[in-house]
Amino acid sequence: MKGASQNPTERGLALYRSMARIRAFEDAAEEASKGGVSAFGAALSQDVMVRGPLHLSTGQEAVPAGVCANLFRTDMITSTHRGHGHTLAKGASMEKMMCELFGRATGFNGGKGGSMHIADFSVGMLGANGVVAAGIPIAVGAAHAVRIRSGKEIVACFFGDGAINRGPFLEGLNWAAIHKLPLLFVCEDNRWSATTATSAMTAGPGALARAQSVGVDGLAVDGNDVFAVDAAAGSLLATIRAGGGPKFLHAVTYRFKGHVSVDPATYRDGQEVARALENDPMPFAEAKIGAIEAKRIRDEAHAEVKRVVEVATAAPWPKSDSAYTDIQDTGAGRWLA
Amino acid sequence: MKGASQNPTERGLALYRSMARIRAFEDAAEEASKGGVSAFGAALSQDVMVRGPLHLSTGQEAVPAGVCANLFRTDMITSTHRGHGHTLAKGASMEKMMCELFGRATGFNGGKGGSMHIADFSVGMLGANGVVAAGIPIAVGAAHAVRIRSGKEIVACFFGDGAINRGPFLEGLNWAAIHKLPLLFVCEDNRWSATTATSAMTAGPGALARAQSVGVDGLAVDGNDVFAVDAAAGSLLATIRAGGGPKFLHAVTYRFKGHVSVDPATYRDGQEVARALENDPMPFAEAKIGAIEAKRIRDEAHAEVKRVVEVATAAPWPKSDSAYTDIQDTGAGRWLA
Amino acid sequence: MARLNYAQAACSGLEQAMTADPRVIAMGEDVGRGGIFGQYRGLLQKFGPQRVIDTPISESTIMGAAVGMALAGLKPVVEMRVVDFALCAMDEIVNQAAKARYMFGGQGRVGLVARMPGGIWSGSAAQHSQSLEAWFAHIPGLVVVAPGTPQDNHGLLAASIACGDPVIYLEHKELWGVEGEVGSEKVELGKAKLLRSGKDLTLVTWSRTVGAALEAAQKAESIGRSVEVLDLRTIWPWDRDAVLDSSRRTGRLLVVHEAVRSAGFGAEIAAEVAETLGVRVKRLGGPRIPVGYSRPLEEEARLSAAGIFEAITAFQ
Amino acid sequence: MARLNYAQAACSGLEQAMTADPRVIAMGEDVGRGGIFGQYRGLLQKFGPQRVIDTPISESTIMGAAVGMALAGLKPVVEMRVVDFALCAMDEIVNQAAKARYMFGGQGRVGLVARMPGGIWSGSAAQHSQSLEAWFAHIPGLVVVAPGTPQDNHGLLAASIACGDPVIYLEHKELWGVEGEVGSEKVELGKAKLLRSGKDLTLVTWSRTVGAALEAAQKAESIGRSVEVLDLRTIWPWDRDAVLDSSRRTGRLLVVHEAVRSAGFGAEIAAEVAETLGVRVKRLGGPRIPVGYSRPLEEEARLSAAGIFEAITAFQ
Ligand SMILES: Cc1ncc(C[n+]2csc(CCOP(=O)(O)OP(=O)(O)O)c2C)c(N)n1
Ligand SMILES: Cc1ncc(C[n+]2csc(CCOP(=O)(O)OP(=O)(O)O)c2C)c(N)n1
Ligand SMILES: [Mg+2]
Ligand SMILES: [Mg+2]
Repeated sequence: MKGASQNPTERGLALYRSMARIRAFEDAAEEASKGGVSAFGAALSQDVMVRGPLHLSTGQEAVPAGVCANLFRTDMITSTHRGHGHTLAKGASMEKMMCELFGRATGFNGGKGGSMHIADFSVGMLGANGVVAAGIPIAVGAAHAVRIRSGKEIVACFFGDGAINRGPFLEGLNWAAIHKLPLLFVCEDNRWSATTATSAMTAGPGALARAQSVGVDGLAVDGNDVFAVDAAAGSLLATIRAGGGPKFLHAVTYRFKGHVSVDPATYRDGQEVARALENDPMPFAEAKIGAIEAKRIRDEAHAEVKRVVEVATAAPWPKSDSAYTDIQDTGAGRWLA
Repeated sequence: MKGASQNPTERGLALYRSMARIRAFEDAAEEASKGGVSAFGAALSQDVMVRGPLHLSTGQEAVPAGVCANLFRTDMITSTHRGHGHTLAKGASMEKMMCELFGRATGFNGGKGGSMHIADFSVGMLGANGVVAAGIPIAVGAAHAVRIRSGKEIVACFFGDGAINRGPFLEGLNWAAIHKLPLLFVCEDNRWSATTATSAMTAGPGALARAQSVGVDGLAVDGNDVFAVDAAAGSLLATIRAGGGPKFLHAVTYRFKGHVSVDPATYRDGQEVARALENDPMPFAEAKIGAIEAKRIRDEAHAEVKRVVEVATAAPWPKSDSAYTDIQDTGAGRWLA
Repeated sequence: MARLNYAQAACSGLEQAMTADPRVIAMGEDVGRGGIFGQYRGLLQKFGPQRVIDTPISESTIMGAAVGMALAGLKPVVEMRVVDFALCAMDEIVNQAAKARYMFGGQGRVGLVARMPGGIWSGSAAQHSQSLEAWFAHIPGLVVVAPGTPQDNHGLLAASIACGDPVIYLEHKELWGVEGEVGSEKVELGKAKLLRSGKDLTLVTWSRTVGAALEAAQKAESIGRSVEVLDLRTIWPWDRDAVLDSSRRTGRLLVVHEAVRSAGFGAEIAAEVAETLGVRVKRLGGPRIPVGYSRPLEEEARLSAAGIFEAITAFQ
Repeated sequence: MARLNYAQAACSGLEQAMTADPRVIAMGEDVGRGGIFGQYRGLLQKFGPQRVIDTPISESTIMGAAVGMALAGLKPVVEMRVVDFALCAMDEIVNQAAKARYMFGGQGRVGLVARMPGGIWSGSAAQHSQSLEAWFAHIPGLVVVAPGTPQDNHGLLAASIACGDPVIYLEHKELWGVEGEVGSEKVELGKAKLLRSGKDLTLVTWSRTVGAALEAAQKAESIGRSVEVLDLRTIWPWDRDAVLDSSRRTGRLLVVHEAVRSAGFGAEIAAEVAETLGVRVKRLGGPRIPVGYSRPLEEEARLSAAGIFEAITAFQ
C-alpha cells in the first residue's frame, strides 16, 4: 500500500514483504485445503479446513505487490476468483482472510463468502468474484462513482488472461475510456485459463492491443519482476491521478499451481513449468534486496501465517441463524412456508 | 446475389436494381406503418397495416446491395433489427417479406416474426434479430458448422455501429479468428444508435481497429458508394473463400429516417442530415449507370412494390391456432390448465 | 395532485428523488433524450450529464457498473430498456447485484433500481414482449415491483430508490400513455392494494392486467358474482397476509397474470394459499408460447377481460 | 450393463450419439481435457478437435454459436460449466435458442443440448450453487431435464440430443461421482419414474434430492406412513399425468426440491394439482437465501432426509 517510504531500499523491502506474505498465505491455504474440493468428481473430505475450490496465486505475487504499492488505502480494487494476493497487498488483515477461508464467523465475510468472494471494504477491496470478468464492470462503476462525486480515489481492476475473451472486457474498457475514468486495468496473465492454454483461445496481437483498440493505452511488463511492475504501475497511476483517464497494465507471469489447489495440472508441459519455476518472482526480488533481509522477511511472514492458522483453527463458526441475514431489508426471511 | 454477370455494365445495373428494390420497399413499408408503433408513449392505431417498431434502412442500400452481390444463394447471412435490405439483397421474395410485415399467413414467418425477425432460410437468410449484436454469435456458429462439415459456403454477418460496444462483438470476432472461419463481418455504420450519436459512446480508433485487435483484418469503405462496397466485399470474400479466415468490412453510411419509422429524429442536427442526404447512394450510383436505365429500374421496383402491397393487403391472416405451433416438439401445447 | 401519465409519473418520482439526494443518478441507453418512452424527459436538462448518463449499448456493463456505483455509495437508477434486453445482463443482476451484500458478509449494499419495462408490446413479437417477474422473485436478494397505475409508478419508484436493496422495477410497455391523478402520498413496498371488495372470490393480479380484471369483476357483479380484486403491486415481497386474508374470506382464489402461466408467479401464490388455507385456487395466465407478431397471434398471448370473466364464472 | 458413475454415464451416452451421428458435436471450456468433471473424458481422443471443441471463456458466444450451428444443421452439445455461468448467456438461451424456430415461422430448428450443472456444490458458495429449473420451465420453446442417476444421465442425454428441441440439461454438481448400473435401455423425455409405491402421500422430487427423499420415505414407512416417490426427471414437459394420478390415489402431494422454494418449480406442480384435484398440497424447498460458504450456512440451504421426513410426518 502506498504511504510506504519512497526510499529505494525500504520500498524494495516493502515489496518483498508484500510478496512473502502472499506466498506464505497461499502455501498455508493450500495445505489446509487438501481434500477440500469436489471438482473432477473427487469426493469431499468432511474434516478439511478449507472447503471448495481454492485458486492459489502462488508464483504471481509480484503483480498485486507491485500494483498495490502504488495505491492508497482509500483507493479501491476489484479482484477475481484468484484474489488472495490482491487482498493482502491492498492491506487487508491476513487473519480475517484466513478465518474466512476456514469458514469462521470472524472472517471478513462472516463465513458467507469464502475464498472466491473475499472482500475487505475497509481497505477498498470490493470483492473477489466467482465469475470471470465480472469484476470489470463493477470496477468501472466504482470509478464512475468517484468521478460523479469528484473524488480523488482511483480504482484498480485485476483480471486474468482468460477474461479478455469475455464481453464485459470490451464493454467495460470502452465505458472507462468514454468517461475518462480513474481506473487502472491490470491483466494478470498467467498464460492459463483453467486447463486450457489461453494462447490457443485468444486471437490477435494481445491484451494491450485490445485495450488500445477501445481507447485505453498502457504498458506491458514482466509480471515476475516486482520492481518493474511497481515502476510501470506507478507511472500509469501518476497519469491516471493527473486526470489522464484509464490505463492498462499487461503483466505476464505464471500460475505455479493447478487451477484449483487440488488440481495436479497434468495438462501442462513439464518443460514449460520448469522454465516458469526458474522465473519465480521471489528469488528474483531477493537478489535485489539481499538474502539476509529476505530471509528475515520470509520468516516473519511464516510466523504470521502460522499464528493466523492457529487463530482461524480456533475461531468460532458462524451461527446458522446468520445464514438468513444480509440478504435484503425488504422481503427478507426464510420463506419456507 | 452472385451469379450476376461480371460484365461491368450489367453488374452496375444489377447493383442499382438491388438498391432500388430496397428503397422502394422501405418507402412503401414506411407508408404502411404510419401510426403503427407505440414507442414514445404514442397510442397504436388499430387499423394500421404494419404494426410495431419498423426500422428502415433507407439511405443504407449500398451496403447490402454491394455485399450480397458477392454471395451465392447457398451462402448465409445474419442480420439486425434493420434487416429488410439484407433480406432483399440476398435474394428473398419481396412479396413474402411484405406479407410478413403485414402480419399475414403468407409471410416468410407465417406472421410469427414480423420485420424484426424476418428470415428466409431458402436463400440462406438466417434471420433478423431484435437484440443488438445477437446475430454475431449466430453467424459464428453457422460458419463454424460450415467448417465442421467441410462446406464451401461463407457467412456474412451484418450489424450496426452500436453493436460494436456489446460483448458478443469481442467474443464472436475472437472466436472466428481462432478457428479461421469463413465469415465476413459487415459493420453498417450509420452513425446513430437509436437517439444517440454512436461516436459519443464509442472510444478508440474505430470498428476496424477493434476487429484487428482480435485478429480480424479488413477494409473500411464508403458505404454510400455501392461500387466501392462491391469491390471491397469482393476482395475480402475472395480471401475468405480461399481459406484466409474471417474478414471485416467497415462501411460508413447514414440512416435517412428516424430510428423507427414513426421517430421524427429531432435529436439530429439539421445540417448533418442535409449533408448526409446529399450523399444519397441512389443518385450516386445513378450517375454511373445513366439516368435512363436508372429510371427504368426504379419504375420496375415501384411497380413490383405496388403489386406486393396489393398482394399483402389481400393476403389471409394466420389462423389463431398457428400461435401454438413451431414452438417445440417435446412439451408443446398451450398449458393453460 | 396532478394529472400525469404513467411515464411522467415515474419521471416526476425520479426527479424528486434526484433533487432530494445527490447520490441518486440515472443511466442507460438514450436517457439523455428522455428515454424511448419519455420516462426520463427533462432530467438531463435539470441534472446534467454527470447524473443523467447516456451509455453505450452494453447491458452487461450498464448493470455491472450500477453494482459498482452502489458499492461505492451511489444509488443508481438504471434503464434496461425492456426486460427482454435485461437478459444480456443476467449475471450482473443475479450473481452480482442480488448476492454481493450476502457474499461479502454485509460489507456493502447494492441499493439500485433496475427499470426493465415488461409485458406484451403491440406488434413487437417474441423478443420484446416477455413478463419475467417470476424469475426475479425466485432470486434471494431481489425486490420485484410492478406498478399498474401512474400513482403507483410515482410512489413505488420513490420507495424503490429509498429501500437500499436491488429492485427489479417492471413498468409495463403498454401503460406509458395511461393517465391518472398523481399525488405525493407514499406507496409502501410489499403492500397490495384493494381495488374492489367482494365476497365470492379473490382475484389477485398486477401490472397491466389490473384494468381487464376490474372490467371482468364488474361484469361478474352483474350476474351476481361478487369479486374482490387485489393489485399486488410488489411481486417480491408479495403481500401474503392480504392475499391469505381475502382468500380466507372468499374461499376462492384466482390469480391472473399476463406472464406465461406455467411456472409463473401465480403458481407461487396459488400454491401458498392452497397449502396454507386449503381453499380452492385457480390460475389464469398466458399460454406457454412466444408472443407472435401478427395481431391474431399476439391476441392469443394476451389476457382479455372476457377471458378473465369466463375464468371467474367457471370457478364454481 | 456396466457400472459407471454419473459423469461416465453421460460421457458414454454422448459418445454413442457422436458415433451414430456426425452432426453431433461437443463444445465448451476445457472439454478437450475431458471437462472439469470428467464428463467429456476421452472424447477429444476419439473424435478429434473438429468435433470436440475447446472454446474461449465466452459464454454468450458459446451459446450463440450453438444456435447458429443448430440452424445450419448441426446438433451441438454445449457446456456452460455450471448453470450459474449460463447467466452470462441468457439472451442467447431465452431470446435466441428458445424462440428462433417460432419467430422464423418454423424455418429452422434449434436442436441443441445445453449442459449446465446445477445445485449446491460443497464449499462453493453463492455463485456456484444455484438451481434454476423453474426459470427455464417458464420459457416457451425449452425442454428442461434433470437426471438423478447414472442410468438416467445416460439415457436422458441421448434422448435430449435426439429430440431436436433446445434442451436445458441440468446435471447436479454433487452427483458426478455417484455410481450405478447403466444399460442401453431408452429413457423417454417427459416421463417420471416411480421409485416407490405408497398410499398415504405422493412425494415428487428430482435430481440430487431423490436420494434424501427415498431415505425419508423409508423412515416414514417405519412409523406407518406409506409414501409414494416419483422422480420427475424431466422438468419440462413434466409428467402431469403421473403426478395427478398418484396424487389422486394418495390424496396428498408433497413436492420437494433443492431450489429456493419461493417461485420454484414445486409451486407449478402444487398449484396445478391443487387446482385440478383439490387435494392437499405442500412444498418443501430451499430457503430464499443465497448459498453461504461456511458449512453451517451451507447446511441451512440444503435439504436433508430428516427435514423431508419431518415434512412428511407434519403433513396429516
Ligand atoms: C463466466 C465464467 N466462465 C467460466 C468460469 C470457470 N472458470 C473459473 S476460473 C477460469 C479460468 C480463468 O482464467 P483467467 O481469467 O486467466 O484467470 P486465472 O484462473 O488464470 O487466474 C474459468 C474458465 C467462470 N468462473 N466464469
Ligand atoms: C441488447 C439490446 N440493447 C438495446 C436494444 C435497443 N435498440 C434497438 S436498435 C438500437 C440501436 C442500435 O444501433 P446500431 O447497432 O448502430 O444499429 P442501427 O439501429 O443504427 O441500424 C438499440 C439501442 C436492443 N435491441 N438490444
Ligand atoms: Mg490465466
Ligand atoms: Mg447505427
